Amino acid sequence: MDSLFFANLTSPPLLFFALGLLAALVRSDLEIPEQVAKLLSLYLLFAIGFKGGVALSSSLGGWSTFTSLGAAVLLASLIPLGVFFALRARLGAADAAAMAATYGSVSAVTFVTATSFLDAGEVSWSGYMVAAMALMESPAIIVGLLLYRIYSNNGAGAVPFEAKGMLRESFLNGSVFLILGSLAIGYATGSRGMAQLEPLVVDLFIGILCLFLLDMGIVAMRRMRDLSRGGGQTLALAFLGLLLPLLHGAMGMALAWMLGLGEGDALLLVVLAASASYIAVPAALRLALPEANPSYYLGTSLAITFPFNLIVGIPLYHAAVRWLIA
Amino acid sequence: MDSLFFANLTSPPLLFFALGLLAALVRSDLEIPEQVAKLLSLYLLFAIGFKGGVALSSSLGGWSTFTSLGAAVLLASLIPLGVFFALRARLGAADAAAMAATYGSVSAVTFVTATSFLDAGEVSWSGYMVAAMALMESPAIIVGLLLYRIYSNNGAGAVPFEAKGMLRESFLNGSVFLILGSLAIGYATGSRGMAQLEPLVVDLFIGILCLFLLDMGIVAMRRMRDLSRGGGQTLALAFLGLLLPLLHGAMGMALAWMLGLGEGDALLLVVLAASASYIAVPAALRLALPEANPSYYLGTSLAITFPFNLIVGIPLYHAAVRWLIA
Amino acid sequence: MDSLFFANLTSPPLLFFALGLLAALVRSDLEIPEQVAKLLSLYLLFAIGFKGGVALSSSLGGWSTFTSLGAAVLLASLIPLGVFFALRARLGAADAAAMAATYGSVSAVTFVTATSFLDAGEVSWSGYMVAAMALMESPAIIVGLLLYRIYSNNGAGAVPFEAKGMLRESFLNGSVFLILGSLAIGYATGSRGMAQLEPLVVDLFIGILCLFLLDMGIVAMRRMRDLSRGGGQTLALAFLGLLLPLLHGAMGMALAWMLGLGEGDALLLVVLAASASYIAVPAALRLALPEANPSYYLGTSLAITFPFNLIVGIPLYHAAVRWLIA
Amino acid sequence: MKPCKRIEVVIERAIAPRLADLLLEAGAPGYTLIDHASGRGDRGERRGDEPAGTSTNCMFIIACNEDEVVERIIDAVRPTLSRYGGVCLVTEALWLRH
Amino acid sequence: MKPCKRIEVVIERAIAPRLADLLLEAGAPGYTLIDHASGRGDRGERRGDEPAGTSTNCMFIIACNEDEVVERIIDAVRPTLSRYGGVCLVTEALWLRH
Amino acid sequence: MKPCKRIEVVIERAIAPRLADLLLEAGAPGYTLIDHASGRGDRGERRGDEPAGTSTNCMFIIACNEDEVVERIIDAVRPTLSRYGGVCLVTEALWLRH
Ligand SMILES: Nc1ncnc2c1ncn2[C@@H]1O[C@H](COP(=O)(O)O)[C@@H](O)[C@H]1O
Ligand SMILES: Nc1ncnc2c1ncn2[C@@H]1O[C@H](COP(=O)(O)O)[C@@H](O)[C@H]1O
Ligand SMILES: Nc1ncnc2c1ncn2[C@@H]1O[C@H](COP(=O)(O)O)[C@@H](O)[C@H]1O
Ligand code: NA
Ligand code: NA
Ligand code: NA
Repeated sequence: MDSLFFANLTSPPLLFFALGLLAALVRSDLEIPEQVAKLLSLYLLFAIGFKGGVALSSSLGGWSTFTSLGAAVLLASLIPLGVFFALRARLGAADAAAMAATYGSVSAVTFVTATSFLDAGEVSWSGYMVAAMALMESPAIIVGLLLYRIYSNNGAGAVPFEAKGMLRESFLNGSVFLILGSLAIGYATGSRGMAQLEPLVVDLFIGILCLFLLDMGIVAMRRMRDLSRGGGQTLALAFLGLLLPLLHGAMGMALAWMLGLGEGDALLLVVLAASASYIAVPAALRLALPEANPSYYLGTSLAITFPFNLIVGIPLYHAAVRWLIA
Repeated sequence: MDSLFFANLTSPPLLFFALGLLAALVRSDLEIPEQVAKLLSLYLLFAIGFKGGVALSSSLGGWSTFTSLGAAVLLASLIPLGVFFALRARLGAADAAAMAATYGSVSAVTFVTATSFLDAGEVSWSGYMVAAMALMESPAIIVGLLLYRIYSNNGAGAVPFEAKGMLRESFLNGSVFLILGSLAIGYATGSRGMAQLEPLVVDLFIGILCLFLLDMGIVAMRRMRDLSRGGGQTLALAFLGLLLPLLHGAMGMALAWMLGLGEGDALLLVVLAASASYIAVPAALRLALPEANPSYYLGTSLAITFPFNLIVGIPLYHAAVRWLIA
Repeated sequence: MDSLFFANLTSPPLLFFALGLLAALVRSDLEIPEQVAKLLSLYLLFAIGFKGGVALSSSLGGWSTFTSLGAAVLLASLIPLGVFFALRARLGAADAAAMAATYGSVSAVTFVTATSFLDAGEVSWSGYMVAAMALMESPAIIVGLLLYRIYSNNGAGAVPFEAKGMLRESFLNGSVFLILGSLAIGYATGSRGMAQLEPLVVDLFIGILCLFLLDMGIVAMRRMRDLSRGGGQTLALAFLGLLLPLLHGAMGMALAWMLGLGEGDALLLVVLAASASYIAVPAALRLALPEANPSYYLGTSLAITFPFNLIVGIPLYHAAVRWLIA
Repeated sequence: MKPCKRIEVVIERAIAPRLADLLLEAGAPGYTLIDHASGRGDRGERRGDEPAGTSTNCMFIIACNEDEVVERIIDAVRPTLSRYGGVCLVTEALWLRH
Repeated sequence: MKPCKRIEVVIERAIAPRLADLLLEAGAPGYTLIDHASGRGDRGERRGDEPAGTSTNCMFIIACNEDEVVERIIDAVRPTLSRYGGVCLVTEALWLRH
Repeated sequence: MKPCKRIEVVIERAIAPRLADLLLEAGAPGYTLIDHASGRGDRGERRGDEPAGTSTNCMFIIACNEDEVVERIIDAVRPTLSRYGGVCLVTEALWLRH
């Protein structure tokens, strides 16, 4: 691990995340109101989508774009299969399917933090990776719900198959829709649009990411507390929350190596594989799979995997990518 | 129609408005929380008012300022008379008065979108048009309420004449107050003030307009759905919502031509005439004229006239202004 | 008083504060929603803390830093003693202790307005004054609560001594925690961090301060109205709210003179001494000293002292500092 | 615990300041105001989604243990509801005295 | 004033649009929705603190004076609560007619 | 449907975490918290308009069907209200079991 590891540990976004963790740990009453948190999260999706679209508009079309996007969708469809069959025996079909959907999908904020990590280290990355992220949000939800439908013991009759609802929850989910829409608008307006929006979507980006991560630190630590009161199963969940990102990161790494991706894009693919959704997927699952226990899938993803990826994962994966490529 | 028409259709603000329309059309759960929408709208009023005041401070005083402001107030007082007498027989005094107030007043966001349309086309416009907009917000409310008082059949006793309340609703309405106040402060602090606030009120303006229009797209499409469930009267209202802006735009055009306004100012006067209020006036009418049905005046203004002006109206009026002036 | 007095009166932040006062005076329905106000206030604490930390990282270590911080803490511990013993006979132990805590602590927004006053006049000031402010937030709370515990007539048994709670309310209070945390992060990341956050924490600062002061103007005027309905005691409270800042300002001035502080730092120390908390301390007191009447300590601090310091105090103290130093 | 009436009024948010004044005039001992609600009633759906708050409701809750004051409150609320729409429910409750 | 039932349902906010549809189908004369609440119940604490709203509750209040419609509402609410969790309380109230 | 008490407490928002702890200690089966309210009572108007939330109220709703637990909740709420102000109402209700 090189100096970027320490640079990451002292980057403002990460330090504000740590400040949030600390605030909830010492039970400070520091609090970001829900609608403010929503505004910050809408901003991040809007900005990363738009920037990705603009980047795409100036670099689209090569074979590498195509293969990367394909690899991303493949990963997002395979990971849930593995997770489901590994966990079904212990957790039951509903919870296994929910974990599959959660870990097959991605965390936009982890991705965004990785891009700012790369920017800080002046490593270049491609705009189409944002499209890859957007494309990876939904497939795992569908795979997870289909697996549940097939393997739940209640028989087909008992589990109502709401295909329309399922597609709605997957693709029309607010976060997915905003990212895809902003991506399309960024693509359509290109550098002309960027000239108009740059002060908002580029200049303020890291600052607003800091404020958002401050909030997410508070929320993540509260979930850790809740989990830690959960008794026996907690340790197993925590272990899963550390194991799965490492496993999936390794899968992403292998794929990146096979595709010959550059340092930046490879890291981003690894981060996408390793990260788990705690915004779009849980929101969809509460509607489509209420049988699953949110403290399993949301708790693990938000309280364990998310902080792990931010603090340890990103620099670790980066070191591994460098070692593999060199 | 020249290339600006297509430039408008692919400008980020308009595309985000369309994204909002689409989100509500396909029933995505994308949502801007109310307080966030309020923040964005406060920002736009604050920024446009302040910028207008600064512009005014460096160019005030000419005859053209005076005549333009006079023309604006005249338009805002005459339009409601026409609307009222045209609609009274069909809608009754209360609803006709409400439509009169709504269409006599203006939409600050339509105005703001027109200024960014001009800026994109590098057409200059005068700061005092912001003052014109601010001055056009209130007169129609007063005219509408007076007309209702005179022509309602209940007799004078039945309709309590709350003059104090009426003036409060018209001039102390939050949006009107903020625009006038920011205008005054921009005027008082001039370029010195602008140097301090530029990063907020100028650099971020288009970006925040995009976010606000995304929200307004969602809201407008929901109102269209509600309207479309309304049965027979809907078609008539939709027709009105398209006809009135064209009529009033033509009146604005005639006046602009008589005053010899330049291309930019002429377009803005037309847009002010053609636009209808969906923030300040409905808020005032709910208090002062509860007898009127908001789904008529607010529905038509927000779901029909506002999108029409944004998407078709502005470039159309611009083409007409060019043709008239050339 | 020199031209800076008039420059202050026409600075955008002050004018927006006045606009807020006016809005509430004429009962406009202009309103900043609570969560938006919270966002603005979080932003100000985040930005001033971070900027202070960065400044500290490049100038720390001298004797003057040490003595200034010491002087700040001394002031924040002595002032509450004076206030308590002066008011105990008239107001009783609880209210006197609450006033002591309120006036011994500081108003971050008054401080921030003073820094922008200095910046506008191109007077330099030191980053460690932000640390001084952060350090002055809490001691007065502790002193006030201890005094109450000692001098309340109920006997020790009746007043539960929640030492843990007291420390929590003092140091883990959301605002104090955010300022101290941002200060530490600014200090840790220094100019590298500043390069990333500058567009948010520096460029937008004055603009967002304007919006926040607009809201505080509304809130302050509402409290003045409430106070003015309060009957006989009001005049005495208003008088206190004007007297205390002058007295404490003079104490700060004496200390600044003894320490030989420069013009900028001297003014800031005076402002810190003269200002009273209306965010952190009242929030802490509601929990720790519910026996005290908030309309005394919060009303006086928010409705009298805060506007007085902003409008008259800052330029007055500045004139006095200049006179003393010259 | 004292028996009392719990009066609950849902009304447009813009009317809230007026209703608060009416309640005070009627002698209500206090009220609680929840200032953001949406809903549906005779006048269609009110989504509470506009920045101007034009389609936002709010809810007043008033505990009152004097029958005469309850009457006065009802008399003040009734014409307001007729003019602006809204709903008023009255429930029997016990008021914890402390 | 007409006697009626006051039905109050606390449920996850994500379910609100579905419940609103169910209420309309059941013939509810209207409802009021308070769309931000937190809480605690059988499924642990719901803090209402996530930007996605995954742990946020909401509260419906329905006044209904037709017993048959009340039955239908209850029948619509029951399976929703079984599937998604939540709480439903029914109180006797008087509805002010205006 | 099971008879129960519906307990409703309006209190300053800053006190909410403490009251939540007290409710759990008293054995409440759950609660719902609406965390932004304004109001007026013995201690004057609380406008809920300050960024620090110093003048903001909140409202707890607790459904409880065990009389003994109801007693304990009341006993926990009473001194809190005496110290910090606020209001507590108790209503008879039916709890829909699902
Ligand atoms: N039956 C009802 N139960 C609960 N709330 C209602 C009911 N009817 C109307 N409301 C509320 O009162 C508001 C105004 O009602 P209305 O004047 O009937 O349109 C609606 O938007 C709802 O929030
Ligand atoms: N006894 C109760 N009293 C009031 N609200 C409750 C109660 N139990 C549950 N709730 C509310 O209903 C939500 C879902 O409850 P549950 O499905 O039991 O976890 C909780 O988050 C609370 O907001
Ligand atoms: N009679 C009442 N009805 C409803 N809410 C009340 C009543 N009295 C007080 N409240 C609420 O309780 C809060 C504190 O009351 P108090 O401690 O009496 O000032 C007030 O701000 C109101 O929100
Ligand atoms: Na993943
Ligand atoms: Na118009
Ligand atoms: Na002080």
